[in-house]
Amino acid sequence: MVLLIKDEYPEKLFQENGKRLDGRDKKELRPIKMEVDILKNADGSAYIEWGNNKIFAAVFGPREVHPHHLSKPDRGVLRVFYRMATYSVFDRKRPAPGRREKEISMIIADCLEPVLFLELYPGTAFEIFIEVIDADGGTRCASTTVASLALADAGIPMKSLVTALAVGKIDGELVVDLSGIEDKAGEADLPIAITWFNDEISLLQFDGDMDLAELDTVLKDAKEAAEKIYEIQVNTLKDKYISIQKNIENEKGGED
Amino acid sequence: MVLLIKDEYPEKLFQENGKRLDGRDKKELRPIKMEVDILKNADGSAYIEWGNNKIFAAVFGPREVHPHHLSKPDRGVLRVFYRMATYSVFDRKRPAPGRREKEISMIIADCLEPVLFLELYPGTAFEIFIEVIDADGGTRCASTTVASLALADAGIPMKSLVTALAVGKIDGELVVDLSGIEDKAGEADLPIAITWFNDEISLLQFDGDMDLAELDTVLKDAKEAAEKIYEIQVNTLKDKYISIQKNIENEKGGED
Amino acid sequence: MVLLIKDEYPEKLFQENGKRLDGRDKKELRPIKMEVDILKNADGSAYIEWGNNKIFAAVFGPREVHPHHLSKPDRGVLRVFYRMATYSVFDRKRPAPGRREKEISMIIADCLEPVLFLELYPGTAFEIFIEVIDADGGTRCASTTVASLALADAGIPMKSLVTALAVGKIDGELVVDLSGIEDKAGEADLPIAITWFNDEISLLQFDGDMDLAELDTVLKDAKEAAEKIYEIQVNTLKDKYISIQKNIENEKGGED
Amino acid sequence: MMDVKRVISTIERKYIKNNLKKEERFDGRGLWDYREFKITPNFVASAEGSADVSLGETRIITGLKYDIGTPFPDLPDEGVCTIMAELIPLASPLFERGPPDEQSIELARVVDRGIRHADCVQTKKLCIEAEKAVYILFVDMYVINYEGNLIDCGGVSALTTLISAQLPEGKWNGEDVEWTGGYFTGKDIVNELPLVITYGKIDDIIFLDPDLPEELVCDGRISISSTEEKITSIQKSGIATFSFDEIKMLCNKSLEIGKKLRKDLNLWQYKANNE
Amino acid sequence: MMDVKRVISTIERKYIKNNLKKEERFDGRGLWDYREFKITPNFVASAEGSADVSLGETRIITGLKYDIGTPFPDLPDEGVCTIMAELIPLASPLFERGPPDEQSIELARVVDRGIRHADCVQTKKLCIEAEKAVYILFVDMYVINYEGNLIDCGGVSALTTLISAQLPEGKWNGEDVEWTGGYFTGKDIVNELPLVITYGKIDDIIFLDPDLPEELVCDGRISISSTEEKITSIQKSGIATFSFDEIKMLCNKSLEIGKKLRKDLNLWQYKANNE
Amino acid sequence: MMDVKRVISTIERKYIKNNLKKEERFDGRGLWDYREFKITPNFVASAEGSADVSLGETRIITGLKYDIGTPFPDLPDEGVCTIMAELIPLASPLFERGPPDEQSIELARVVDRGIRHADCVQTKKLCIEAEKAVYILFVDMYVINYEGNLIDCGGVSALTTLISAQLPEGKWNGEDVEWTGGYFTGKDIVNELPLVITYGKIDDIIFLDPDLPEELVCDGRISISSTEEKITSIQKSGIATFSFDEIKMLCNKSLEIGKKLRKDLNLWQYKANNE
Repeated sequence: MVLLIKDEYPEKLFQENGKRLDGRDKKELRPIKMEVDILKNADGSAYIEWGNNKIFAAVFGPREVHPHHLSKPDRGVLRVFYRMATYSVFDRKRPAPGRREKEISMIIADCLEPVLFLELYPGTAFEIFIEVIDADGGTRCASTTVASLALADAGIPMKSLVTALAVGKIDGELVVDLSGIEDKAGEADLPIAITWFNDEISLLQFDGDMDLAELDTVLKDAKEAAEKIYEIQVNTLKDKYISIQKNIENEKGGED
Repeated sequence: MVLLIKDEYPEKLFQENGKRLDGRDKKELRPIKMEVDILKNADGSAYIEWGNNKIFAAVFGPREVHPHHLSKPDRGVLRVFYRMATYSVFDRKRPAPGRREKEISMIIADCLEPVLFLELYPGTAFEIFIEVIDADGGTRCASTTVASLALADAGIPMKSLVTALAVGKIDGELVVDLSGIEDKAGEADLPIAITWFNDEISLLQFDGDMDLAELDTVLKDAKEAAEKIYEIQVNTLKDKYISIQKNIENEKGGED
Repeated sequence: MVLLIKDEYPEKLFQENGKRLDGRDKKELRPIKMEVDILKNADGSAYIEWGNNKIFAAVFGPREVHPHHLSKPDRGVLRVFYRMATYSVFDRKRPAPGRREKEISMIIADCLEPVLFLELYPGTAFEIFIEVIDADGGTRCASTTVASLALADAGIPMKSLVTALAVGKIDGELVVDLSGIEDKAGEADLPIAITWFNDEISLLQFDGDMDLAELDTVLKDAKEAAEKIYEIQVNTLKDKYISIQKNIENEKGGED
Repeated sequence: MMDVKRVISTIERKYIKNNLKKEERFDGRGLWDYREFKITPNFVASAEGSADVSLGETRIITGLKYDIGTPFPDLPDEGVCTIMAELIPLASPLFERGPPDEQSIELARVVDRGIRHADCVQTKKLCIEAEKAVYILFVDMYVINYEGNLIDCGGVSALTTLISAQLPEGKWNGEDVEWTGGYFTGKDIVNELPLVITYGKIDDIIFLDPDLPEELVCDGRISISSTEEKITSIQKSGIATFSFDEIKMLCNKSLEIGKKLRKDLNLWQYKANNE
Repeated sequence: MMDVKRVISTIERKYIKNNLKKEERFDGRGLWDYREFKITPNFVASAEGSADVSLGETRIITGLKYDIGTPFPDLPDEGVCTIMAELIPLASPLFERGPPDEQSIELARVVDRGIRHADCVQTKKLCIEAEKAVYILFVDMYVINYEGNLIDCGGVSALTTLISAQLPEGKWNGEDVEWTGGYFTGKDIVNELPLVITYGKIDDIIFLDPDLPEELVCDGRISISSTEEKITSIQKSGIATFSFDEIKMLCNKSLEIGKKLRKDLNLWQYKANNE
Repeated sequence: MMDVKRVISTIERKYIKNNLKKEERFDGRGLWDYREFKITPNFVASAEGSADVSLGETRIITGLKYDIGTPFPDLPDEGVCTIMAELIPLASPLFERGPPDEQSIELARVVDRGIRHADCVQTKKLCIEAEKAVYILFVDMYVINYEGNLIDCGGVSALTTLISAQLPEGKWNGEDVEWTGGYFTGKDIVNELPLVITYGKIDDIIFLDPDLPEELVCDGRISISSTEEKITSIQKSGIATFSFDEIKMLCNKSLEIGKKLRKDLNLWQYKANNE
């Protein structure tokens, strides 16, 4: 039977004043909030709120590989398990992980691996579990961004952080950080991730319709926007170290 | 499409003469018949007819654990596999074991383990397979009761037998040994198992609606009824030993 | 929803001139074409077109057995994986292999094993993968026939080739090599395989309705027809060796 | 799973084979003798038909359930009868838990084909209203103890279950199926009584009704279903090969043994009586 | 999966047990004290109801989604409320990937039964048109961090989710369900507020709200659901056995603790307000 | 599964890389050359459209089946076209049996996205009656031999299959779909001809159409789909990273190579002719 309320999209994605439906300018990001060390049982963890996205990431490792035949004698393996909660989307998702979740898991793993030194961890695995509790467009990018923070939180050596976001085209205009509605009703969607140690692209997907000039512009916009997100990531980690520092100092103070 | 005949329940669960629909008094058990050593390929086995319930139990072990990672180095493990035949219920059950069957298997294992000396069997498994061929209320209790007999039949050292039955409330009255129809149409259902070596409760589930006084009464009734069932269990085992004894004597007689 | 065009069968399976619907006489085979060494990545391979059937077979082995517990310490194992492409039949087949495919796999394995010397390959496996790309009746027989060629192509020692075909009864008449439509609309279907080293039957299934005299006749017809197919198999292998021979001679010639 | 073939040692294999050559079997039977059949119909109160059948120590309890469904478009006036088998681990340490394996698929399929092709179940009588509603019968076999030759035991078990069946009779009221209050019994459904008869082969020795050790050592088996006059289904399994003459001999024998067994078992005695 | 019982060493087991005997717990609680509950309702914008609930460090985020379906034939005027639980590996190295295991089935079932048998969800109010259309509610619990006693945390999480729910109100137009434009809230659905309360047992010591180390060393647990005056559900798990007197004592205690907790949590404050 | 990366030894890896640096490839191709495409349309009589396509030794046989279904509520006048891929073990010892793995999901998804976003399949033409009945097309790719670059081979295979398609034309009679007697061909369905073009990257060397050894040693790949003037889909895979300039260069090159390939292959020649 049809649901009472359909998941319908508006005809226009810009308001009369030229702002996007959520009031943003074309190059403006949604509000982003990050936290690290949020899950006590993981070796490292992080949480992100990005627009209405709410995503947890937990890192375990280096640890034994199960099943064993997936281990590699000459290097560690990175395994990513991206999952969405059933209630994180408009129509309830089936509980079992689907093909889309497996595909995104693989993409995120490929995207994060270049910043790790897996050759230092032969025979072991790093496992990243990502749980999307609330979804509103760009979950694969937000997941990549928060997973990179969780790796740093776990104290795993990294060449740099990784930052991802989706840019695209809506109503013929190029914009950054597509919201859920823009993702579904827009014309083009381009998730991209940047590995800052070499300023290169480690995730790139595109679906839509762009000529070369548009692609050129939107990639530039993506990089600018990614720099802003990167700053938030770095500050989140700094805040953690400051708070640890303070704790240590307080303890020292206490010792005196 | 709807089945021709619906599985409907009567409005009243007592007859005018105060008897239950199957003619029993409130504290009366249904007819119970047990047999042991009924399946030649098992290390121990038993069969029970309890009202319309017909249930087989087979015990194998101590034997190797498959898969191996389920074994424990310091003790044996008890694994129970409770299954219902597709045709044992009103609407055909799907052939694959469902969540309910897995849950009941776990409950029966927890309920039987206290009477075993698993610490004497490190690295091995006892496996109990239970097949409900015909179901009419209280299958988890009948299964526990017959599984305990099958363990004894296998000659596995036990602190005592275990006896289980369901008591409950129907049409506002407390009764023992709920039949299938009483289970479905009644107000409260309380399966309980007693480990006789300590006179304690090793299985206890309850769904319904009772105040403390009712609970108190129904638990007392349960114990009284369990004692009657226990007697049948013990006699079933005795009969087996008597018959073995006779065979041995006959053979000896033959030798003379 | 019902498909636009139903898979309907004609009322009569013979034309007025006494020929079958595809113009064949009762004892006439459909056109058969075979090739070997068609898949570069397999240890041996073959392809058959038999009427509208199009089937590939690839042989790998002797190789390690996965999972390991399926290996046998005193002999090799033969594993057959018969699969149909989703689009090979009138109504799209579900992608996952069904019971029918597993059953046919087992039958083909039993049918080929008598010609192999598995006792010479302890602990290893021969795996035959069969993919039916287009199906038109008699796929299990065509698969057996082409798999036997692929084994020979792999250079695996064999007592003889194996040849299979389906005979049967349509409109009351005994015929050889049932087409898809004859298989579905006919009265009896008898797939049979012959191991030529002992002239015996290594696959025999029958569904239908025959008295002893009919069975006797149809088995005789089957053997005659199988001899014709065997000839094609042998010639296909000969052609391969001739072409290898030529290549070697050409190379030698080139060396001069 | 345990490697079935290794349960029996080489010595046992030789012993069994040598005995068979001398036409001797461990339980005293001749080469062409069946073990004893024991039949208890209507064993399961919850099922619309059932049978508890033993062949020697092999025991299969079968039950029938039904549903009402829409007919297949190409057979608009025919009901459906499906056969399933479960080889549960209770019955033998040789059986493992998990989805149906090859042996249970084989059991279900051979019994099913023996029934299907003999016009045993009159599927047109299972039609309530053409294109609208037909009976779907589920005949599910559970192997309770495994001592060889599941197929012949299952064949009798399934057949007895069908004969003992009693289904509420439905009629089409133009929109839905409603119950007439009457019943539909095995007598209305079952036409022919096909029996499936299984032989084992070791080297060049062929024998009826293999028990478990014989089944474990034999090179192959052949199951032949027949009605009074006709062969309706054949299934060879295992790696034995049979000569053309052997096949002819066995078809002949199957008609003969089937005739006797049909008379001895007298399955019609188990038909439901309350109409 | 890791062998849960072996995470805790024998020394730790003794230490925990000896402390409990002295009525001391590692985190300073008494035997009959709960850890602190923290509740954030409406945590998930995409869900029609949700709650982020912590009990100490144990944290469960629950969301409610709905669908419209045909009612069960035997309950033609009642909607359906299903409870599911996922113990995701993010929450603990003790949880593994894969289909729901026994522990998640237990969590869902015990929470479900506590709700179902207390007449908590008024399923008749979830009916849009008898025999035609009812709401099907999916209450899905995700364990985000595991530090013991998932059941009590899950019980409060599911209940808060239901109370916070806000569903589009449908009406039957004779053929299909259409939206009235109004909403249906937790206040309309939830009747009773049953609370499930879990106790651990080690040897002969019983204590409320086991944390993770206590849960790992204990012999068994018992979860008792109750409304103001009645016990509505009991579930014993693990291999501990309880005397008849202990059961009576715990039922008594559960009514008492439940009353206090119901008052302290004041769950009705989380009801949706926009009507 | 075998560890794919270990099939190729370190020595081979160095050898392949050094050759690529010198712009030399084992089979004599230049860095920007394709292997030869061979196309046989209508290979499968049972399918409503099919193609047997080889790219060098890589070979994919694709078939199209259809069904009639109810449209999605939010797209009431559009049919559906789904793409599936199976990497069967026949095609390579690198493929294992079992449910579709990551590589087959990737193949299906990249080919699907290349087609979907280019407005290649005109889904509105697959509508028989809005809200009632639409065609559902299943385009299923079977990899018969695997020698690298499945994606580009699969893209041409799927496209040729669609072009060669011939479906019975249905019309809505108010209650059901009936056959007009006419047919519906690829020409009616396919609009644009998007081609997907894949590049490998080893260190800082980029090259077109990786063969198997190149695919096994490369750090990553990028697949770019384009129509005559526009980029319609990009998919990067593997752990290579690409600079912004490299991406621009490859998009440019893809339009150029696509134009040439579209002309050379001349896929419209394979359209069904019987209308």
